[in-house]
Amino acid sequence: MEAFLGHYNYWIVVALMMAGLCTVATSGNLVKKVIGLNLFQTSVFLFFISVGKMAGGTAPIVAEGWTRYSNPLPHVLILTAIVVGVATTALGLALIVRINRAYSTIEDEEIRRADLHRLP
Amino acid sequence: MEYLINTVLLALLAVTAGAIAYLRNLFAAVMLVGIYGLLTAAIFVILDAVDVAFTEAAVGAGISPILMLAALALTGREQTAPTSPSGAGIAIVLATGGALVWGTLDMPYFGDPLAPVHVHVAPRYLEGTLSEIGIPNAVTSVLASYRGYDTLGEVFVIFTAGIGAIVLLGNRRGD
Amino acid sequence: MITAHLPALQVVVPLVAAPVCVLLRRSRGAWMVAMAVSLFAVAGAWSLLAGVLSRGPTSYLLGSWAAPWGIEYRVDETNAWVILVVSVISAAALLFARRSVEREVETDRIHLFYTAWLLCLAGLLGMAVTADAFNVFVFLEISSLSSYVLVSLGARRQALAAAFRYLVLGTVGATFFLIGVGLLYQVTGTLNMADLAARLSELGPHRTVTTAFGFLAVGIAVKSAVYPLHTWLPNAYAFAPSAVSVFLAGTATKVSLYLLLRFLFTVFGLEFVAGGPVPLLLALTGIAGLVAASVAAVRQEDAKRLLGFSSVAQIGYLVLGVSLLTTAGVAAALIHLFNHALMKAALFVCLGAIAYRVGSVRIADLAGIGRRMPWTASALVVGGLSLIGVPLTAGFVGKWYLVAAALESGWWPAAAAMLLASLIAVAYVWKLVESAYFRAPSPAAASVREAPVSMVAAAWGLAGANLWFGIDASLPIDVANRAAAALLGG
Amino acid sequence: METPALIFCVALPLAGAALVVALGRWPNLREAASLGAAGWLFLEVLALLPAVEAGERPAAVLTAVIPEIPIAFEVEPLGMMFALVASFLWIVTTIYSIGYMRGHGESNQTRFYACFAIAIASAIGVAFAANLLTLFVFYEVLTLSTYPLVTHSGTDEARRAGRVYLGILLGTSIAFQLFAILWVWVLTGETGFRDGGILAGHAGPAATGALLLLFVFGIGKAAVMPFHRWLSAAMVAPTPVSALLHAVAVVKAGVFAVLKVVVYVFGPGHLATATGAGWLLAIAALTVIAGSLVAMRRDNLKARLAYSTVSQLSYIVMGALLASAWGIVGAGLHIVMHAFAKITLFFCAGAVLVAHHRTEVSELDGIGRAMPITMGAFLVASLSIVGLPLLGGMWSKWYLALGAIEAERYAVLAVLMLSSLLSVAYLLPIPVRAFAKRSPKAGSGVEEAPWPCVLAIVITAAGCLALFWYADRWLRLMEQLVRT
Amino acid sequence: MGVAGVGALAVLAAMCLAMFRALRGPTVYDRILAVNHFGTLTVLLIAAAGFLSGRPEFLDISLVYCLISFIGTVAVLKFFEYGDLGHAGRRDRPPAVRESGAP
Amino acid sequence: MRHHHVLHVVAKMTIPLILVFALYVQFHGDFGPGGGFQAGVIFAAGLILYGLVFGADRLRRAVPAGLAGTLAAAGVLLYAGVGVAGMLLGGAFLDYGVLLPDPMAGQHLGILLIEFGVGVTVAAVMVSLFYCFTA
Repeated sequence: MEAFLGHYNYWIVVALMMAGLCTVATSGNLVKKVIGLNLFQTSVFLFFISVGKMAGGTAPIVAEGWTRYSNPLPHVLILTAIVVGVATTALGLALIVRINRAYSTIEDEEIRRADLHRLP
Repeated sequence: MEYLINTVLLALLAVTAGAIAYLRNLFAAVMLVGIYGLLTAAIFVILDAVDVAFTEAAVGAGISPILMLAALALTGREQTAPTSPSGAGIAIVLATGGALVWGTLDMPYFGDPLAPVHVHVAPRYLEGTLSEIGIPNAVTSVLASYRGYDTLGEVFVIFTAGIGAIVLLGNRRGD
Repeated sequence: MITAHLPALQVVVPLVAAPVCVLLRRSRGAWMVAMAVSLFAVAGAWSLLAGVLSRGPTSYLLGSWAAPWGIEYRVDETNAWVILVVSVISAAALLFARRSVEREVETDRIHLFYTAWLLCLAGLLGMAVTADAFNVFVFLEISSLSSYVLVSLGARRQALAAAFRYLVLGTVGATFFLIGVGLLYQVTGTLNMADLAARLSELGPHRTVTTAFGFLAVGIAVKSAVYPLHTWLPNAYAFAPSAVSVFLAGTATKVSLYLLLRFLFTVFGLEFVAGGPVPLLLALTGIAGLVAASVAAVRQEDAKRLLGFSSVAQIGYLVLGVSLLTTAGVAAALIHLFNHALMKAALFVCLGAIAYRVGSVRIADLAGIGRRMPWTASALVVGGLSLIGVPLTAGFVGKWYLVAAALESGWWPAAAAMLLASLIAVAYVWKLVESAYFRAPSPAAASVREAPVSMVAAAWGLAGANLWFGIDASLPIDVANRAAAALLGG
Repeated sequence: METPALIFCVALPLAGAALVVALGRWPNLREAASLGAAGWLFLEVLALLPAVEAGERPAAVLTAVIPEIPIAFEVEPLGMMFALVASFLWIVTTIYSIGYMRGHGESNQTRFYACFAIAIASAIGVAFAANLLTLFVFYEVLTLSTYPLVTHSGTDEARRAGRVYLGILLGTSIAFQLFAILWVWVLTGETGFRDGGILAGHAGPAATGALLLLFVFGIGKAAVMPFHRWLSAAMVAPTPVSALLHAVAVVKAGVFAVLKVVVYVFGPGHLATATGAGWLLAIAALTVIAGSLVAMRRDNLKARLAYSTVSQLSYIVMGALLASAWGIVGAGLHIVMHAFAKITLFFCAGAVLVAHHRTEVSELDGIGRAMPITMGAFLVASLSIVGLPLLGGMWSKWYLALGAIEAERYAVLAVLMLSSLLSVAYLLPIPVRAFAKRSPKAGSGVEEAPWPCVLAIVITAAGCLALFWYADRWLRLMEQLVRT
Repeated sequence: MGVAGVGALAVLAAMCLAMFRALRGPTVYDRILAVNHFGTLTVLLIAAAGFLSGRPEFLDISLVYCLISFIGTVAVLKFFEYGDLGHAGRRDRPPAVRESGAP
Repeated sequence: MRHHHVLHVVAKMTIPLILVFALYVQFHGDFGPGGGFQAGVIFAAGLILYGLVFGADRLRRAVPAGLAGTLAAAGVLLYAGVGVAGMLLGGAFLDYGVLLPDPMAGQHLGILLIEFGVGVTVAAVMVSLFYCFTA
C-alpha cells in the first residue's frame, strides 16, 4: 500500500506519457502528431516536478518561517524544457503549414501516396 | 489535502489525455490541449513549482494552443483518416510504459525528504541563493546564475525556432 | 588567456555568430562569418586536442560555479577528437556551400540559412564538450531544431515531409533522453557526469538505473540513427540541400555516437554495461543495421538516398565496434568515426557539385559525368573506394581495426558481417562509379561543365584527406587509442 | 639491407603513367614514354638480381599506415623472379600494344597506357611486398587499375564483364583474404613474410586449414574454381589487356601471392599439418582437369586460351599445396614458363584478329600460310604449354612431378600427365589447322600483323626456347626458397 | 480542513463537470465555454491552494491565467469568425473550419 | 473585428496593463515567481492580443517584422555579451561575480541583464511566430 501511494503519482505520469506517445505513433494527422508530442513532453515535465517535490515543503522562494523547500533544480530544468517544447511545437507547425501548401494535405498516408505517384 | 487535490487533478489530466488521443476533431483536441496545459500548471502550483506553473500556463495553455489554432487556420482541415492503431506502434508504447513502471519500483517515494535529490546538490542552491547571489527566489538564481548556461541554451533554442519559422513561412505579408 | 577559455569559446563563438548573421542580412557576409567561425573552431579544436594530448584532460567551470552545482565543460581525448571532426567537416562543407546554397536557397533567406548552420554547429560542439547531462539535452535540441530547419530548406517538397518526420522522431528521441536524465537525477541528485558516475557506482543493481539506461540509449540511438531507429535519416539526407547533407552526414550522427560512448563508459561504467544484455543488443543492432541498410542502399535509384542508407550501415560498424567493450573496439570505432565523416562528406560534396551542374543526383543522371566533370567524378571515386574500404584510403584503416578488434574478442559473426557489408558496399559504390564513367552521358549531363573551383576544392580537400589518412593514419590511430584507453580505463 | 631503389621501382611506372597522361595528345611521345619507363624499370629490377642471388634481401619501408605493419618492401627470390617477368613482359607488351592498338583503331588509348602502367606498378608492389598488408594493398590496386582496361570498350557487355571481374576479385579479397590477413595478425601479432613461415606455433591444424582455405579462395586472381569466372568474363578486353591479365600481371600476381603466402606465412613444414589441405589439393586438381576440358569445347580462340590459363594456374596452386620442396620450385618456375608461353599465345590471337579479323578457332583454317611467323610462334608456345623438351615448359612440369612424388601424392602426378594430354588436345589442333588445312577463302601471299606485333611475338617465342637452355639460373633462385 | 480546503474541493468538483462538457461538446461553443470555465476554475483553485499551503503571495500566477484565458478565448473566437488569426476584420472569407460534432 | 466595439474598448484598456504587468514579472523575478521568459511571453501576449483584435497588419505597422527579428538577435546577444564580459573581466564565461567590484552586486547586475535579454528575445520571437502563422 505504501508502495502504491509512494508511486501512484509516477504511474499516472507514465500513463500520460504513453497516451502522448501513442498519439504520436498511431495518428496519421500531422497536427495530431504535434499535439501528441506536446502531451508526451508535458507529461515528462510533470515527472520532473514530481521528483522535486518534498513532502511538507514549500516553493523554493526563501521566506521567513519556512525551512523545508522543494528542490528548485527540477524547476529550472523544466523551465528550459518547456521552452524547448514550445520551440519544437512552433517549428513542427510551421513545417505542417508548408507541407499543406506543397501537398494540399496534412495526412501522413496521403503525403506518402502523393510522393509515390510523382516519382522523384 | 494537497495530495487529494493533486490526485484529482491527475485523474482529470488522464481523462483529458485519453480524450486527446481518441478525438478525431482537431479543433476539440486543441481546446483540450489548452485544458491540459491549465491542469498541468495547476498541478505544478500544488507541487511547489510556481515558476514552472507560471510558464506552463503561458505556454501550455496560451502560446501552444494559439499556435496550433493558427496552424489549423492555415491548413484548415480536420483529421480525415481515422486514427489507425497499428499493432506494432501500440506494442512499442506498451513496452515503453511497462519499462517505465518497472523502473519506478526502485524509486524513492514521492515527496520523500531523504531522497537523493533533496540531500545532494540542491541544498546548496537554497542556502546560496541568499548568501551567494542575494535574491530569495532560488529558481531564479539557479536559472540565471548557477545554471545560467542552460538558460543561454534555452534562449538560443527559442531563437532557433523563431529563425526556423521565419525561414519556413516568412514573416511578412505576401511573402 | 584565449587558451584557458577555449573550451567555452569553442561553443560560444558560433553561438554568438548566429544572431550576428541575422543582423547582417547579407548572404555573402553571413557566409564569411560562418566560415571564419568554422576556421576558428578548427584551430581551437586542434589546440584543444594538442593540449589534451600533452597535458591531459581540462575542465572549464561555466559561471565559475564548482562542478556538481554549476555546469562543467570537460575536454578529454575523446571529445577533443569529436570536436575536431565536427569543426573540420563544417569548414569543408562551408567551402562547398557558398555556391551551392546560392543556387538552392532563396536569396533573402541565405543569411538565415547560415544562422541555422551556426546554431547547429554550436549545438553539436556543445553536446560534445559538456560534462553535464542536462546541458547535453539543451544543446542537443539546439542542434536538432536547427537541423530540422536546414533539412526543410531542400528544393523539393519531399524535404518538408522528411524534415517533419525527422522532427517527430528526433523529438521523441530527445524526450526519451530527457526521461533518462530525469531518472538518473532522481536516484543520484546530480547531473554532472563525473558525479553521476561516482554515485551510480555506489548504488549497485537498481531497477530505476537500468530503466534510465534504456531510455538514454534509445534516445541517443534515435539521434544517431542506429538501426532500426534510422528511419528518419535516408530521406532527411536525400532531400536536404546539398551542403546540409554534407554537414549533417559528417557530424550529426557522429556526435550522438560520441554521447553513446560517453554514457556507456563514463557515466554508467564498464562494469554496469558489461553485466547486462547491452553488448549483445548493441552487437545485434549493429549487425542488422550493417546488412539491412547495405542491402537497402544497393536498391536505391537516388544517389543521395543511397548514401543515406550507407550511412546507416556505417553506423552499424561503429555500434559493432563499441559493442565489443574493449579498448581495441572503441578505438576502432573512433577511428572509423573520423574516417566515415571524411568519406561521407567527400561523397556528398561530389554529389552536391553534380546536382549543381546537372540538377539531379539520380544514378541514371550521373551517366557520363566522368568525362564532363573529371575532377568531381574522380573525387567521387576516391570517396567511394574509401567507403568500400580499399587499402590506401582512410576507410581501410578503420575497417582493419574494426575487424581485428572483433576477431580479437572472438566475435566471428561481427567480423563476418563487417566483411559482408564491405562486399555489398562494393556493389552500391560501383553503381555510382559505373554510371559516372562507363555510360554514355544522358542528355541532361551532355553539356555540363566542371563544377566551380570552390566545390572542386572542397571535394578534393576531403578526398585528399581520405587518401592522406589512408597512407599515414598515425594521428587518428594514436588519438583513438588514447581516447579509448581513457574511456575504458578510468 | 635498406634499398630505396625498391620504392623507385614501384614509383617508376606510376611516374610513367603520369607522363603518359600528360603526353596524351601526342601518341608517339606517349608511347615512347611508356616504352622508356618499361625499359628503365626492367633495368632497375635486373640490377637487384645479383644481390638476391647472393642471398641478400634488399628492403625498404614506404610508410606505416597501421603501426607495427608498415607498407614495406623486401625482395626475396620469388618476388625477384616475378618482378623480372612482369617488367620484362611490360616492354614486350608495350611494343605489341603499339601495333595492336593502332592497327585495331582502339579509342581511349591514353587511359589504356596509363592504367597499364599503374597495373605494372602494383604488380611490382605485389612482388616486393614485405608483409601481408602490403601484398593486399597492391593486390587491390592491381584489381582496380585493371578494371578500366577490362571495360575498355565501354559496351554493355564490357560493363557486365567488368562487374563480374570486380565483383569476384574485390569480393573474394575482402571477404576471405582480408579476413585471413586479420586473423593471422590477431593470431601471431605480425604479418611479415619470414622464411619458414610465421604461423607455426600459433595456429592449430584446424585454424591452419581454415586459413589456407581463406587464402586460396581469397586470392581470387589465382582463379581456383569456383572463382574462375572473372577470367573468362574478362575476355571482352583488347588483346594486350588479356596478355596483361593472363601473363604479365594479374593471374600471375594471384598465384604468386598463393605461393608467397604458403612459403613465407604458412611455411611448407607447418602447411603439412593443416587439416583439409588434401581437399584443397583436390579442388586445384579438379580445376586443372575441368579447365582443360572446358577449353577443348570452346571455339573462340581467346576463350579457349582463357580456360587453358585457368587450368595452368592450378598447377601452381597444386605445387604450392604439395608442401614439398620440389613442388614449390616447380610452382615458381611454372610462373615464368607459363607467362612466356601464354603471352605468346595471346599475342598470336591478337595478331590474327588485327590482321584478319578472325576470333574463332574454326576460322583459322590455312591462316598459317598468311601468317607463318605468328603461327609458328603459336606452335612453339603451345608445345611449351604441353611441356615438351627443348622448351621452357618442360622444366616446371618436371619439378612439379618431382614434388608430387616427394609428397607421395601420386594422384597429382596422374593429374599432371592427364592434363598434358588434354593440353595437346586443345592447343595443337590450332597450328595444325593453320598450316595443314586449306582455307576456302584464303588470301594469297603473306599478310602478317603490324611489325611491332610480330616483333613482340618473336621475342616471347624466343623466350620460350631460351628458358629451356638457361633455366639453371632460375632454378638456383628458386632453390633458395627451400634451402632451410 | 479550512474554508480554503472546502473551496478547493468545490472547485475540483466544478472542474469535473466542466471537463464533461468539454469532452461531450456537442457544439463548438460548448467546448469554448468549457475551456473558458476551466480557466476560471483554475484561477480559483490556485488561489485556494495558495491559502492552503500558507503562501498566498503567489496569487499573481492566477493573474496570468486570467490573461491567457482571455487572449485564448479571443483567439478561438477569431478563428471561428474568420479562420485566420491575423485577419483585420472584414467578413470576406468563409470560416475555414466547421465543427462536425463529437466523434 | 471593426464592429466589435466592446472588444476594442476592452482591449485598448487591457493591453497597456498587460504590458506593465509583463514588466513587473520581468523585474520581480528575483523575489517571486516570474522572470525573463514569462515576462517575454506576457509582453508578446499583449501584442498578440492587439494583433488579434485589430488585425495582424496593424500590429506589423507598430512592430515591424524586421524589428522583431533584430530584437530577437539583440536579446540573445545581450545574454551572450554578459557572458563574454565576464570572460573579459577575468572570470569564466557567464561569471557575473566579476562584473562589479562587489560579487553579490555583480550577480544582481548580471541576472538583471540576462533576464532582460531573455525577455526581449522571447517577446520578439513570439511576435515573429504570430506573424509567421498569420501570413
